Amino acid sequence: GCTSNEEAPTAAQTKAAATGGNSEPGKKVTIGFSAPAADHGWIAAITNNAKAQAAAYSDVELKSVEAGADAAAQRAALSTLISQKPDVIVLLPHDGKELNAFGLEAMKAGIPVVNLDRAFPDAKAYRLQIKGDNYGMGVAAATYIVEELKKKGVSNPIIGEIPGIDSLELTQERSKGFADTLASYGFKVANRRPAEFTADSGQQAATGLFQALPKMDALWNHDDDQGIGVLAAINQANRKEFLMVGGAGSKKAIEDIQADNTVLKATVTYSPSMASSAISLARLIGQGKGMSDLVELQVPKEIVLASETITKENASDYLKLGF
Amino acid sequence: MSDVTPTPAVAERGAKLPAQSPPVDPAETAAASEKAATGRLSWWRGDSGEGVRRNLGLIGVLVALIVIGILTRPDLYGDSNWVWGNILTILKLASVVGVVTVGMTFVIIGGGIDLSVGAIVALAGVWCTTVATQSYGAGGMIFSAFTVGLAVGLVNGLLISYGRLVPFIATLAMLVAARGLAAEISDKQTQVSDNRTINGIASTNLLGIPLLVYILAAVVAAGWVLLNRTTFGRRTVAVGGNPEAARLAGINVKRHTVLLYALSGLCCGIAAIMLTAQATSAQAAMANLYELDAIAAAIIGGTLLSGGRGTIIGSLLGVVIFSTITNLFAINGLSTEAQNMVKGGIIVAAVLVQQVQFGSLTQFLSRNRPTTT
Amino acid sequence: MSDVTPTPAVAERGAKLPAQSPPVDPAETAAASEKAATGRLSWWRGDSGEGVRRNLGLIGVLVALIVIGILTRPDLYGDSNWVWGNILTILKLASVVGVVTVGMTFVIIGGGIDLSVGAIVALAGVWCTTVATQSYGAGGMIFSAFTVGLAVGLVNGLLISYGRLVPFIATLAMLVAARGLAAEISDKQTQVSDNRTINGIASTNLLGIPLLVYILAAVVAAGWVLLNRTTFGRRTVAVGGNPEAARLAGINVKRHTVLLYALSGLCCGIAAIMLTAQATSAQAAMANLYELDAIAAAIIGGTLLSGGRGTIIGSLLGVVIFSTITNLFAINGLSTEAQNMVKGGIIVAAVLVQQVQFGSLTQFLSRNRPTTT
Amino acid sequence: MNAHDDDVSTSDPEEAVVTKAPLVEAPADTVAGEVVLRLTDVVKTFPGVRALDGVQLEVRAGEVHCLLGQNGAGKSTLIKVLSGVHRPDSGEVQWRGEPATFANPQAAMRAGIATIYQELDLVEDLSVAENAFLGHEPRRFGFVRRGHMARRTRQILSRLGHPEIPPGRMVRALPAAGKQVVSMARALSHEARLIIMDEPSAVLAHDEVDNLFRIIRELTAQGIAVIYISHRLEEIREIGDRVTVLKDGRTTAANLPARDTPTRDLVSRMTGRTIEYVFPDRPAEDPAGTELLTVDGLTRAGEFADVSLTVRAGEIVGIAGLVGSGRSELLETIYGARRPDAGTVRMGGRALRPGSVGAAVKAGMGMAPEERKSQALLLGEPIYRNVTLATFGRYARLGFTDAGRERAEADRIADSLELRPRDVRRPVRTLSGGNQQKVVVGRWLLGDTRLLLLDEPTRGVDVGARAELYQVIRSLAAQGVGVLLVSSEVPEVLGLADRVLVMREGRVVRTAPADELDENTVLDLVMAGSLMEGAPA
Ligand SMILES: Nc1ncnc2c1ncn2[C@@H]1O[C@H](COP(=O)(O)OP(=O)(O)OP(=O)(O)O)[C@@H](O)[C@H]1O
Ligand SMILES: Nc1ncnc2c1ncn2[C@@H]1O[C@H](COP(=O)(O)OP(=O)(O)OP(=O)(O)O)[C@@H](O)[C@H]1O
Ligand SMILES: [Mg+2]
Ligand SMILES: [Mg+2]
Repeated sequence: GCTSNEEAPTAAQTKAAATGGNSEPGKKVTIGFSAPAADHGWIAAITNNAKAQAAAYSDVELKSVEAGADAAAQRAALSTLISQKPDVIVLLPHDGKELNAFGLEAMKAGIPVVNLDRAFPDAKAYRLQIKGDNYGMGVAAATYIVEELKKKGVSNPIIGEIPGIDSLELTQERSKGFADTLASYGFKVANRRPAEFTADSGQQAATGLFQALPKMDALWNHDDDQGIGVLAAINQANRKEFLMVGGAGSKKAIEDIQADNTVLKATVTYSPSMASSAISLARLIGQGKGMSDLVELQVPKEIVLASETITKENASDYLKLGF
Repeated sequence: MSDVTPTPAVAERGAKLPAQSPPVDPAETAAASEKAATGRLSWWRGDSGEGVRRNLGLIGVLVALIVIGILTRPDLYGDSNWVWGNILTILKLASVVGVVTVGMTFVIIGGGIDLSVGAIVALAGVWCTTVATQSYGAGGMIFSAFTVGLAVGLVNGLLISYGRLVPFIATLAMLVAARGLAAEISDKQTQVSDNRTINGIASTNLLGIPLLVYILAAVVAAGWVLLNRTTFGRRTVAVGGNPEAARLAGINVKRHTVLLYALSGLCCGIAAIMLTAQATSAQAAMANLYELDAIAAAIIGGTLLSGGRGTIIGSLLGVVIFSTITNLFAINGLSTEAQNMVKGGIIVAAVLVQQVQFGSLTQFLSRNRPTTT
Repeated sequence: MSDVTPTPAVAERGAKLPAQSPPVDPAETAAASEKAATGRLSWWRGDSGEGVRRNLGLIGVLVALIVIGILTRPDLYGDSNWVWGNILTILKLASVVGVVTVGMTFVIIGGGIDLSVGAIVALAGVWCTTVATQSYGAGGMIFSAFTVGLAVGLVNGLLISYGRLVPFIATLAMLVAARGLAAEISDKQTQVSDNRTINGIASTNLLGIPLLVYILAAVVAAGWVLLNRTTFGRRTVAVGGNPEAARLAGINVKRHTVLLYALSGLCCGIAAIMLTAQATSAQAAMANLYELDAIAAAIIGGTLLSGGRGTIIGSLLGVVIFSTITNLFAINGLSTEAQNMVKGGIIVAAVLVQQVQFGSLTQFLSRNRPTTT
Repeated sequence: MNAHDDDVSTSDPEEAVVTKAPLVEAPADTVAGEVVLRLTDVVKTFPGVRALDGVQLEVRAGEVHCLLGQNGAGKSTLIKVLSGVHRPDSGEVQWRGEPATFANPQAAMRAGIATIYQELDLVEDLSVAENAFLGHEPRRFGFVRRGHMARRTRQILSRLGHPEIPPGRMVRALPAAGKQVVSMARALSHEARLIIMDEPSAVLAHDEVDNLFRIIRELTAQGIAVIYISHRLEEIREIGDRVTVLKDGRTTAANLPARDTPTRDLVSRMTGRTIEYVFPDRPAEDPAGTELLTVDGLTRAGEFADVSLTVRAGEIVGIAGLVGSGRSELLETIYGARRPDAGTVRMGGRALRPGSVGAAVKAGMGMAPEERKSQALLLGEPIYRNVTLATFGRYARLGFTDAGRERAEADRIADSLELRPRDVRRPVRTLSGGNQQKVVVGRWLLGDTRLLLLDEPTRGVDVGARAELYQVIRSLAAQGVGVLLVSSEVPEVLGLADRVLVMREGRVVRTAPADELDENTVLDLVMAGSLMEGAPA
């Protein structure tokens, strides 16, 4: 889970390598992997999942470099990676647009690039792109909130939002999806206080938000890690008049939803399991194989993971995917 | 002069001088009359009028911020319950950084700087929320947070004093290393605190005031006494103001420096417990950039970055001003970018206001003095 | 004294003293011979060698880092092509921060500090990649980046000089405000640069060496000349080392301070173009915490945080050391947490090595001197 | 000279009368040149202090005009007004016949006024040449003409008698006297019509002072006017032409002939009373106290070698020597501020831990170091906290300081040293140079110091306070305190000390009771020494 108080968080998110023809050991594949420094649970899960998935294959060697502080540093790290001649590169870029040029270079040099999560604008810059659906997260959260509010018969709801780091494009997309969907029902966000994907920043952002909105009907918090702090703030402020939706789908959040003793009623997924899939598919690309359930001979070019809504009803299904 | 019989010339000057230089400022004359009355200055009055005036300037800035709040959100400020709650919220928000800033103020007055405070808070927080530590209960958690803070501070101090590293570099290295260690210990996960007592620190109120605010008040009071009324504080000022003079006056500058960083580390340990309680969890990235907040608050509060001067009250006011600004933005729902642009302006304005306060006072006095030619 | 004829006593001392103190270092022996010539005790002791020795220490650290690289990845270092490519990678990585650090070095030597450099890079980068600016082509983009950098630097300088704000606070306010403005302009989006010329800056090689490295070299060379060979540079040392003396010598300290921050801003403008070219895009969060990198590099390179002393070469070495460390971690695939812990240690070790270099030299010499009693 | 009557403040009949008398006898040759500078009723106030309160001054081309006055009389403030550092509140400055105001130092320099300030104003990390030409570097297109600058610096240094100082050397590496030479070089690097010297001799030893006088004579021979400030009356007699006396920011006497005015007159105009400029009597018999300090074979490579000495309780031991003879280093090593290479220091028979100031202080030592600003003072802190810097721990209870007691003690010291202003809550920064020095020395008059190490204790201290200080030192000795005194003024060492050590080039060349030595013997020992080396030490 998102707490190290629990064990082997990644086990459920990696796929055992024992089923199907594709898992048969094949040509040896060296995969270069790069993701930003893990300073919070979701990115940590990405790296851990990638490593665990690679370890599950006997024919995969994973060479990972941490991306450093920013896009420029990640480029430098990637050039040291390229100089070690990997067969495929899997990367979660700091920023898709900033690393687009790198993708082009690597592809031109004949190294297939698997891009995770943050899209390259240029289709020639990647062989495969696996994205979470940030905009879709916002849509899902808003849809759930709107439905719940309808059930309660609230006509002019006060809705709060606690995004993550506000300067990131992914935050922008999430907020846009949220705002667009609310707008289609004539609702709007009353106040949004960004946090930094950490519990303490979540607590402080939430405290500020509560001060600004003495009454609230619903709250969307983009990230379950910072949600720990948001829930703490809710507790400390003694507020329970609203419903809260989380984001990403951490184990603790799913447990809270299942227990149904907090204001957290749902969370919309953005699963780090995409890293495991990326490694599996990178291996296939390296070996020139296709996905065995598809008719096509090669791995497809783009996969967008759906953002699902976890509620009390389906929580038990998702528990094993919580990170 | 003392044994000269008053010649006409002297007498004349004696009569002239008071007319030429009227009472300089209220504080000084008050002090002078008190001195005359009791033979010594009153216990509580600081010696440095400047610090007091500067703090008055800061309070002026604070009032201005609140007035802006009232003007922009009259609806909220109309509700006295809300206002009281908001004041407590601001103080609660200020409490963690405030405790860190007290330690930082000592370090800066002592001629150093501590860039590792945020990292120490994170390391202490992570350390005290591991499964193993939590099994010892609240006492064990508090003990381990304090110990970790103190120990890291000691290492900082030793590196700087005896390793002769520049404070900036030593504590920067510690920042990096401590965050790394915190990530290692927590396996980069957010560690939830299950301890009710600890978590209760953030939600307990006494007489309607949050426990966190009491802790802040206690640390500030202790810091004030330590700085202004103890030999430790005097040494700190001496060590920061002129280390060579301090050394030649028999002060053990190296040992004192070690103690200063240890003190800062201890404050971080206290802050770690407070922050962990607030977030009911700890992680390696927590207390991000608190070093910047603490240094900025201390400097806005009048602490000289080069050491030798500063006040605890000023630092506290600095922290409260920053959290009032944040609060002002929150209740007005400003977007981050607008917020940042306005914040830069407010910081500049705040410092300028302090100076105008100064400048005008002295100018006013010199203008009022009858010109003599 | 200078006209004393060598009596037996002098001859005796002349014979005795050298035996007691063998040639200490070239500078000192030179002084000694001068002393013999003039017959009076020398007026000085070895001096400016310190900067040079410090830089030698830094080169030693660099060599040690490379040796560690060779030991840990002999496979890679076996390939001379790879080694050359790796060196260029390190230099390319250093180039942007390097340019920023040159400006920062001037500001710190001049007694200030500039926390806004990262924000200026971001603002200049965002400004020059707006659709409107891009429509003017590469020239327009470069012009606007330089102008924005210069203008923001000027504002910093004016606030500090004439607004009498503490540099730390003024540039902190600017940091916040400039990032806010950059977010506003870019609407928090990453702005892609479509300009081939600009993007080409990062991918062009001349004689096998990346253009970015040439730019870094040019800025460093210009900085060196400016600091060491022009009145501007010499006055910078005076303004930082002893502002009162500079003022008494008729230097316009305020105007000079403005120019220093403007220079730093201009360097940020150059860096913005380089970084934009590398990322083929710009956004408000780019160049995050470059201020810390630049300050740390300058200080590791021997610049005094309190001003009045520092070298451009030292700062360059500081930047290169940091990027070599990053590279070392990358080729060894270290995890961030291990990386951070090790990095803290390396920083401390690097500074200690420089000191041992110093200390041991003098100690070694004094040990070798036969004790006299 | 005839204008002089109007110059002097007429508000004080008594003083006006006194100033008239010597006028008549003023030799004509001292007033030859035209008047280049005339100050009328100049006033300058600082917050709470009226530093200049109607000053008159008249300086002629080719003369050495001396300014006399007690510490805090306003001398430095006056010259700062002249050099464009401060702007006067009121009054008139006439420069070469024209009314002038100097908005900044550059303006004053351009007008031809160069200044050597009381506090060294050098940049440590610039070279000698760069310091000499700071602010007006010879340049081409913004580039410093380094060769040209070095050549001119070398010329100036040769003219100053110090061709051995390399222009490229960092100023940081020079001792105090060398820095003074560089300061002078800076003044000479301008084409100045008037050169102002604020206590230039305070950090110079005897031979250097002679050298300085030679240069001053050279300057005046070229028609350049010099304003010279010093607390050493004998210097003023030797070099000065006319004297103007300041007291409490006002001119109390103007244009007295420097050579002929009786000392008594000068002193009474400065201080408002007469002071016997003599040293306190030595006790009739030798202090037979127990041995307090025993230094044995103390050595620090390159600074001093094999120094052995003793100080008994109640004894004043003086150390004479040239600048650079290693006296300061010796004192600092005894005090534990530097670690010796060899040798021991014992207090009352017990060896002190080498290199530990704490141990020395605990054993009862106290030291007033040589450089007050960098080594002794917290400039921003109030006077009383500076006075009690070494002793506040003793007045503390359980670690809590006792500010009232500290202020009371500081008040006592301030009284006994005639500190002005007397308010001990003022920041030390605002004190005049000499008063700052009193604070430094006063620090060790508190507490139970058993051995006092004084390094140039009277540097920059005026005659009145100097006499007080001598009294205080003598009475401390009478109470059984041992004193080890370093001074570059030989008469001071001879007059105050019971026993004198003469140091040259890091070695003690002679130890003798003070009354067996006279000034010339000591000077010979100290300087030309080589011929005397064989003499019994
Ligand atoms: N910057 C300042 N602020 C406040 N007071 C000052 C300042 N500078 C000088 N004073 C005061 O002005 C008076 C004159 O000082 P000044 O330095 O001119 O004395 P001085 O005659 O040079 O004495 P000394 O012989 O000790 O150098 C003193 O009372 C001093 O305390
Ligand atoms: N800054 C310095 N760097 C190197 N050597 C120095 C420095 N200052 C002094 N010395 C050397 O130390 C020795 C003693 O110097 P110093 O001038 O302090 O002696 P002193 O007898 O105390 O003279 P005074 O106190 O009159 O200035 C000399 O050999 C001198 O060259
Ligand atoms: Mg003076
Ligand atoms: Mg000396």
